Amino acid sequence: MDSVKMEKVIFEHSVAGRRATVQSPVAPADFSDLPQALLREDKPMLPETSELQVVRHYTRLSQKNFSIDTQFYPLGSCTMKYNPRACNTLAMLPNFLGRHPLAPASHSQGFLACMHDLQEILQDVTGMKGVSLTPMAGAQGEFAGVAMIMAYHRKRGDMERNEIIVPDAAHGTNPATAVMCGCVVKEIPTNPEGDVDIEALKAVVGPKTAGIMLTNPSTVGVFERKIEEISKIVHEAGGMLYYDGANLNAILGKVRPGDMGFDVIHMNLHKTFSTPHGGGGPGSGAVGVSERLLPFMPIPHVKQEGDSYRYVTEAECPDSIGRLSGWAGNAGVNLRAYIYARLLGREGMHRVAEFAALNANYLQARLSAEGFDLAYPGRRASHEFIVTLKRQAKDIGLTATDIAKRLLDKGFHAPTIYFPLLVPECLLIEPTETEAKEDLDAFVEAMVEILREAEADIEQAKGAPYTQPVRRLDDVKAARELDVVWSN
Amino acid sequence: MDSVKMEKVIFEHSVAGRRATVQSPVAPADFSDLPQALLREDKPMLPETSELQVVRHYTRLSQKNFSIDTQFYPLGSCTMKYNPRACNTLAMLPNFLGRHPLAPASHSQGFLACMHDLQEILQDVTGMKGVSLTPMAGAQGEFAGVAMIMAYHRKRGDMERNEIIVPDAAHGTNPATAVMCGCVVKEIPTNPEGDVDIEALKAVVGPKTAGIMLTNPSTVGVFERKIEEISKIVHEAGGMLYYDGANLNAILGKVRPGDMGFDVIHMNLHKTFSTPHGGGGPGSGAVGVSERLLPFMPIPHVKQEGDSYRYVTEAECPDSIGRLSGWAGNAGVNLRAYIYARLLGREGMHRVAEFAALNANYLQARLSAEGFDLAYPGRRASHEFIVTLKRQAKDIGLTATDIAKRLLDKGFHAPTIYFPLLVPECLLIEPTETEAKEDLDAFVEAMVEILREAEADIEQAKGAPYTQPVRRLDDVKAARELDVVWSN
Amino acid sequence: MPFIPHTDSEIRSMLDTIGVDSIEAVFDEIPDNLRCGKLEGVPEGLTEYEVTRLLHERAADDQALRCFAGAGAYDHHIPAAVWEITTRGEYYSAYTPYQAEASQGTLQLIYEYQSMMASLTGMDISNASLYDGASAMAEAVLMAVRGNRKSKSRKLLVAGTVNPTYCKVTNAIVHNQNISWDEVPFDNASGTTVTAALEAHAGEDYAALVIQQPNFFGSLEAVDEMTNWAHANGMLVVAVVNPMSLAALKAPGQWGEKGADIACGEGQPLGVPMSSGGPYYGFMCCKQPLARQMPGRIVGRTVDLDGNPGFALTLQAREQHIRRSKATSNICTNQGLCVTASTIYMSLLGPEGLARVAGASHSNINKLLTALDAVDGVSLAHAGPHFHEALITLSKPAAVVIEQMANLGFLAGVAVSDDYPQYENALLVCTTETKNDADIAAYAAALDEVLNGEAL
Amino acid sequence: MPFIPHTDSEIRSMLDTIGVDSIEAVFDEIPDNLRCGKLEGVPEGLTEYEVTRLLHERAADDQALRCFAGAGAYDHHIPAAVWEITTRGEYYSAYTPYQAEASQGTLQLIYEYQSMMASLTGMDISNASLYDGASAMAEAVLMAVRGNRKSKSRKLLVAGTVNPTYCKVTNAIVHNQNISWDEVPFDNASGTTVTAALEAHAGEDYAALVIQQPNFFGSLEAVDEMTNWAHANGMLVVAVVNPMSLAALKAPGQWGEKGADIACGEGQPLGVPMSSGGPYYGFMCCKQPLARQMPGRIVGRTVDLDGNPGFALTLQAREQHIRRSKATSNICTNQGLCVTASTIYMSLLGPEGLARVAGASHSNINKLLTALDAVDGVSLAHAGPHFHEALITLSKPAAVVIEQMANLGFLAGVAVSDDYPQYENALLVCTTETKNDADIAAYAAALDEVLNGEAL
Ligand SMILES: Cc1ncc(COP(=O)(O)O)c(C=O)c1O
Ligand SMILES: Cc1ncc(COP(=O)(O)O)c(C=O)c1O
Repeated sequence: MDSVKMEKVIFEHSVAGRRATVQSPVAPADFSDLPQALLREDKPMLPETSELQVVRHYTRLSQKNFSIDTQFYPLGSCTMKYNPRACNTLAMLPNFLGRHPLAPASHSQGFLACMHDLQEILQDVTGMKGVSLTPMAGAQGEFAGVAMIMAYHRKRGDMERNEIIVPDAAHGTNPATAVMCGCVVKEIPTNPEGDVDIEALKAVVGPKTAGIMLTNPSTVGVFERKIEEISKIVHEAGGMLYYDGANLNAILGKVRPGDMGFDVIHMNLHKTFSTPHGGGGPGSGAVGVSERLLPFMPIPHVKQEGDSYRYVTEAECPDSIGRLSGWAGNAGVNLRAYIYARLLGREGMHRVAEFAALNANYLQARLSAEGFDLAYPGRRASHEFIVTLKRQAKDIGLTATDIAKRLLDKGFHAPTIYFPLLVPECLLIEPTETEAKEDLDAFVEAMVEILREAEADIEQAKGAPYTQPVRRLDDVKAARELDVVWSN
Repeated sequence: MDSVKMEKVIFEHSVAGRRATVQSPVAPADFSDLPQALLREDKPMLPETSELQVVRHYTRLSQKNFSIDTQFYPLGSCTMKYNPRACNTLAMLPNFLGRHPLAPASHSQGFLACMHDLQEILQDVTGMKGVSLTPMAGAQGEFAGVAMIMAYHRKRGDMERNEIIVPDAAHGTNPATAVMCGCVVKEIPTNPEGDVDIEALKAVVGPKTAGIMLTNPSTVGVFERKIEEISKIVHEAGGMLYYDGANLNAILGKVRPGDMGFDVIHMNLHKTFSTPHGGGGPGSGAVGVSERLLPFMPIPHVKQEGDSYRYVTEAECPDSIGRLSGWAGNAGVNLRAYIYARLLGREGMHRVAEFAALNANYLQARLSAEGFDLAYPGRRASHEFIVTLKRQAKDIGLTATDIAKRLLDKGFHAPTIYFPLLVPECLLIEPTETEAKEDLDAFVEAMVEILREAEADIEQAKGAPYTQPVRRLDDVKAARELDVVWSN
Repeated sequence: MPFIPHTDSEIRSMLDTIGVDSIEAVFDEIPDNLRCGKLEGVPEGLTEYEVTRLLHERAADDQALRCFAGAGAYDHHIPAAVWEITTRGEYYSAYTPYQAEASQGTLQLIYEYQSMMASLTGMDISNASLYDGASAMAEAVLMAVRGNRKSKSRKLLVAGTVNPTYCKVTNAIVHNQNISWDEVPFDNASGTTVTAALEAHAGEDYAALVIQQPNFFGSLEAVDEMTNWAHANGMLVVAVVNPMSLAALKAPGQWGEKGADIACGEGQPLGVPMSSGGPYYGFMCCKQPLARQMPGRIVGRTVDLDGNPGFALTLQAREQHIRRSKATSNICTNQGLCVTASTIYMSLLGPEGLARVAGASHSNINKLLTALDAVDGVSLAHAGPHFHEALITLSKPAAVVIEQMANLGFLAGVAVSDDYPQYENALLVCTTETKNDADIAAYAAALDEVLNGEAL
Repeated sequence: MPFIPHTDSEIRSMLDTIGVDSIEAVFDEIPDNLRCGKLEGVPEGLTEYEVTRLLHERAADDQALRCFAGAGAYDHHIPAAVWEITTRGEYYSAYTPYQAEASQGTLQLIYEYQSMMASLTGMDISNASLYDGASAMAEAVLMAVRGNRKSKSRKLLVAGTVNPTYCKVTNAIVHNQNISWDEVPFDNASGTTVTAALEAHAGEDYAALVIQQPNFFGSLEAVDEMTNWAHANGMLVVAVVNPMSLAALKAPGQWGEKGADIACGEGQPLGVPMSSGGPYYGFMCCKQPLARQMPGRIVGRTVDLDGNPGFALTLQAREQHIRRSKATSNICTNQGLCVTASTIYMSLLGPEGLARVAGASHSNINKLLTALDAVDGVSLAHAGPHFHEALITLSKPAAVVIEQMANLGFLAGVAVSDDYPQYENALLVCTTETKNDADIAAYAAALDEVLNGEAL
């Protein structure tokens, strides 16, 4: 009885010889002046479709996504808040889109002014001394940060420090980044209250310690209360503190990483500064540094001279860790972040963390009252918190995956599941400050409903989802019988 | 098991005191200098919502629509073809959107040049001598046309002519327009082959005949073969021929209304020139006129003088029927039509009718072969054609409504049903030139499926649709227990 | 072939199915002598890139002016979300919601729109839009003539302060049905209608009195008195209003003792760009007893087969596709997409936001008039209060001033002498919330330069 | 409160539920001495209208130049449909498709993208994107070092004609892992790599040879010979390619006898605006044996509980969120939205459209070089053939020419002397299909004026 939910693959709409003629030059291509041996013989498998078919296909496909614009999306660690539409509209003004990255500064003052102002704003909200907007996502920001730490040690002639300390709760990008920077990862445990295990930290620091990567609040959703002590321990051992800014939304305007003792920080502008996540990216992983690391910042960054702006040159930054992108990072994303920052302004910055925390603590209190187990019950939630289904999994077989899939049926995107790995059957829930109380309440209601349903009949949860374009997918088959490219 | 299909009414998201603060000035309003008695006391019932709530609500609502961008939409008489996205993007360039209608011509040459060029193009494709872009939809174009006919007669001192002849198959706007122009409607029948009944026409023309309103091809989807004879009869009686251009798509580049003897024509630019229908409008009903009617055209229209363009003034057009809109009609719609016309160009214009007719005749042939009854079996389809379910309604109770609703379940918008009224249980089917063969074939398949299903179990069709946000709606209750305004 | 998906082999197979051997053959019912030629007046087709470039060039020719003109089209800020959502394919490329089940998005939105407009105007019912403000007034006049059971008259009274263009459009439309009006002269000092002018018509048979609030000059009419007077004299009251102003001003439904009977006007101020004058939309609301006289579409809430709520077009028996020559109007296609934008706009603004926009527009006109007070050669035609427009008289011809101000980057206002010969060198100026103090100062300085400067 | 929906009474009720009496209280785990001050460096908030105006002003400051620069960022036409669809909320505001069932739109689109890229490059597998072309080359280098089973070397050979910025970025990233390379000098006459230069390294242990086609100068490398040579010497071949050129040029998968092993590059030419350099996206494709060495996300087709086809992220065991320190890369967020645009772009263009865009870009460089031939003070640095870029040497310093050309409305090209001191007064110029004959003539005239004119 159902309408066809399946959308053909675009190649199934393809018919040889069909095309959207207005989209390419009238003249057929002529490459006869090029050496025959260098030319392509086969026709690449691109769809041969009409413009209407393409518009229809991708419009219909889009409707198969959950998104912030259509659903509550409490995906922990991802800060899925409202992406103001003005940021998109304005970043797409023709002159911004049409600017070649190498257009001379004399004809680019508008764009450069925006980037400069954004650097200043980010510097202030993080308490750092310099900012480079170059890294293209959080992980590249981490890379820049650790690379700067290493460059600093090396510049001082300290060739031995190559250990990066990472809590076991850390995001996977942290250890992966350390390795990309040629470091050795030293993992330390998280204590039952969610804080870093100080004794373990003390045991691991030493003359090989290059630095520690932390996020505060941590990925378990609580504020690291002993941050000053940690800072002291690491600094005294000669290491540096790296701040993974993925959780900056939790503290924006409340406490600044620079003031906590961090030497370097990356920000996920696609989280805290509300640029869209675009179904996977692009993001922007701007880095901020303390005085000591200023010379090492990745290039380019914008400098103001009198009334005008320009990129600093390579020659001016001999100690820079260099370039991380072909040009200057994800300029269009940074533009969106800038617009967002100007809309919020000073007062708005303070409110971000306040209402993110209010929403998280409210949701935590309500879910806890409804009988869900908190992973860190005695603690304040930051902008997010963890519910563990360990008990339900054991008692009735209800797993984090089950609840996640069933939530889709109720019209909610699922929280992050199975991260951080140390908490069993965990749901990392981050409502963000832009959601209304009524939507939080509706989410609680859905969670309770799912639990009641599962208590009555676990099979219903196991079979979920039922209302999506597909039922639960076979991941194992996907990996074993690899089908990653269409073939007719 | 289903996700909540119902979308609350926006007022249900409203909470007193909530608002999207960036969208209005920071300062609270102060009207204390205005007389208290003239001020509002109550707060208007507008939603008090956040920006995210509004974006989410209206994004979700949009997904409840069928549209060309998402479905095949063979709605007869409506020409639901692809609306090129470039037309929208370009018509929304900031300078076009920001132009006040009374900006001086000296600073408006770009816009005025577009309107002038569009007038010229429309003049050529219709074979008329002048075009005014002022009417805001087809019906207003009809109004302009009939008003010009009347003005012409009156100007000649012919005060008696007040009858407008309209075939019974005509669109409802035709007789309604005639009445709005102070005329009396004389309806004439359509013969069994779909042509005007010439004898009936002869019987009705006379000294009171102001004119006749025709569309050719007519609303039954066939070309009026005796058009020259009709023209002669009406003209000899002193009447004028009005062409309802809603069906212009069928003949664009093949035959021109001016050459068929029409004195005045309106075009539905939102059909033939592919401007979007926007869920009900806006359209544009540009009118074209013959030499005789030039002095009577509605104002304003654009005139070229040397290298520059300006609107003609009222003083220059003493015989004009006047203004039909506050400014110059639906300028932004006309801009879209202009862009479309430039994309098509001369050759493209010719192809519109060719492929619209190819698609319609193909679909007609296939449906007929599958056992559907054509209303005018011996005839060529124009850009559309009629299937009648008279036999199926009698034999198994399957009505035009049933098939329409069941088509929705199959992922197709329904054809126009019960119009024109003279054909029982009719489906007026217009595929348009922008649909691919495979989609026409899929439509045939769905039609056949529905027929087979209904033969097996008519209740299934009667209960349709099943897959839409709502089941079949109670129209009678809607009209009887009028609920047209939300109240808490 | 732009926008045509057919390949050669598909064309051949389709022709085979039809049973003809060329596309031309399907046109064989058209007499040969009528077949048209090459369309030499249509230029060759362009690629999308070429058109893009052409239109960018054309747009660049229309130099953006800082807009101090109103007169029915207003330069308000439109939140980015409004048109980003409005132009989604599902709204943009849908037809009129005849198949209700597949059009719940548009239908629910219109229902919400009707609810907002009815509340803003203080009326019982709203339709789903008419073409624009001017033609909405024409429809209101026709409706009033139809709907006034107490009067047989085909005449109306129209305040002389109603937008003259609206009057022209109304005349172009209604004179065909032998409907006409007498104009009520306004008071030159206040720019408003005074009761004495009305009293001159006491006891005469008119179908309705048409009042604009704020009036064309931006001044405020004594709507309570006028409404009561009209009702006392057996007339209906047609209110032509700026919906933005209704965030602040008394709703027509509350005018006088019984309220106006019909409210209509231009929806453009609510989220629709100025865009050279269109597409805008006309709104129309009325009191319950007139509901079945309303032109245009109306959406109602009903239930489906399962008893769930849903939305559908209703009261269609008023419309041309059902009632044909007896319909309330010939309107069919309306201005749905603009209504979509407006509904989103009103939702984003809410009652407080709309009031602030109105408030800033209003306080800016006071600031502008204060600034202009210091400019030689400028004087104010009418004493206040003004809503957000005012007529100023100048020491130079308005047309010259407009041209020179344009060269300085300003759209200075609207000349009114064609319609009001008594105001020869006058400009109707307007401010909205999009003007800040610096803009106002710059405007005053530019006008000073134009009127009093040495070399221009 | 921008973007915050809470009303006072809601805040109070939420605090009650939490059991605190102020929002401040939920921050009580943060040591007092760390609490931050006023953020004086952040300006006051603006309304959307104010920001709109500010950004329009800023955009107007960036005067649009007719672009004859390339060097990795190309000025192609982007169909309007591309970004109208890409910025639909459902694509724009979704996260990475971790919940596959609620992300089939994005997932299927990526699968389609992978299929298109694999075919364009002649490879077996594509990932779902990397950050940009430059960093994709870095990832390719890391992957080659990991993936070359025959070599233990942490050294590579890189052709001297590879984009120097890509080399810098690659170095910034890979040197941390003690990976380095030797540069293969190019031939000054042809601007390409000659076999003799490679032969100098025969028998040495390198993990891979990196070849760019068309190379940085727009010239075409003898990729078959180079690939065969590298394979014969135990190296993998990393192809850095412009995907637009692959509509015409031999796919890396077909280079030489066995084909390149990894193809990567900048996706920007396929529907992504120049936008000051980003966001763009890096693409990466490889042969099957290297699949599990690939960094980044990959989407696979699988089935659901009912046996219906569906899409999900796959091979996640390569990625940081599963493998942590042993992952193939630290990349997490990629450039999904640009991939969305590119997929729509490639679908709209199709094989023939893409070939025509490439063809017009190519024929325009020939036209430009012919036009410049007539300009005194301009000479061509390298004999052809050129794809759509070429290096010209000038009679004046490049920086001066660029500035003066900009004042005439042209982005004249890119100076290369920082990276190639031997080309002191040289400009790398580029043409795409967006330049017509008049543009080319105007460019030549402007350059003539700048180089040979009297007064500038
Ligand atoms: C805690 C944490 N750190 C780092 C990252 C990596 O950021 P990105 O995905 O932008 O590379 C993420 C994002 O998923 C994160 O949640
Ligand atoms: C045959 C015919 N005539 C006239 C019209 C009226 O046009 P519009 O809806 O633009 O007023 C239509 C449109 O529905 C039509 O199909």
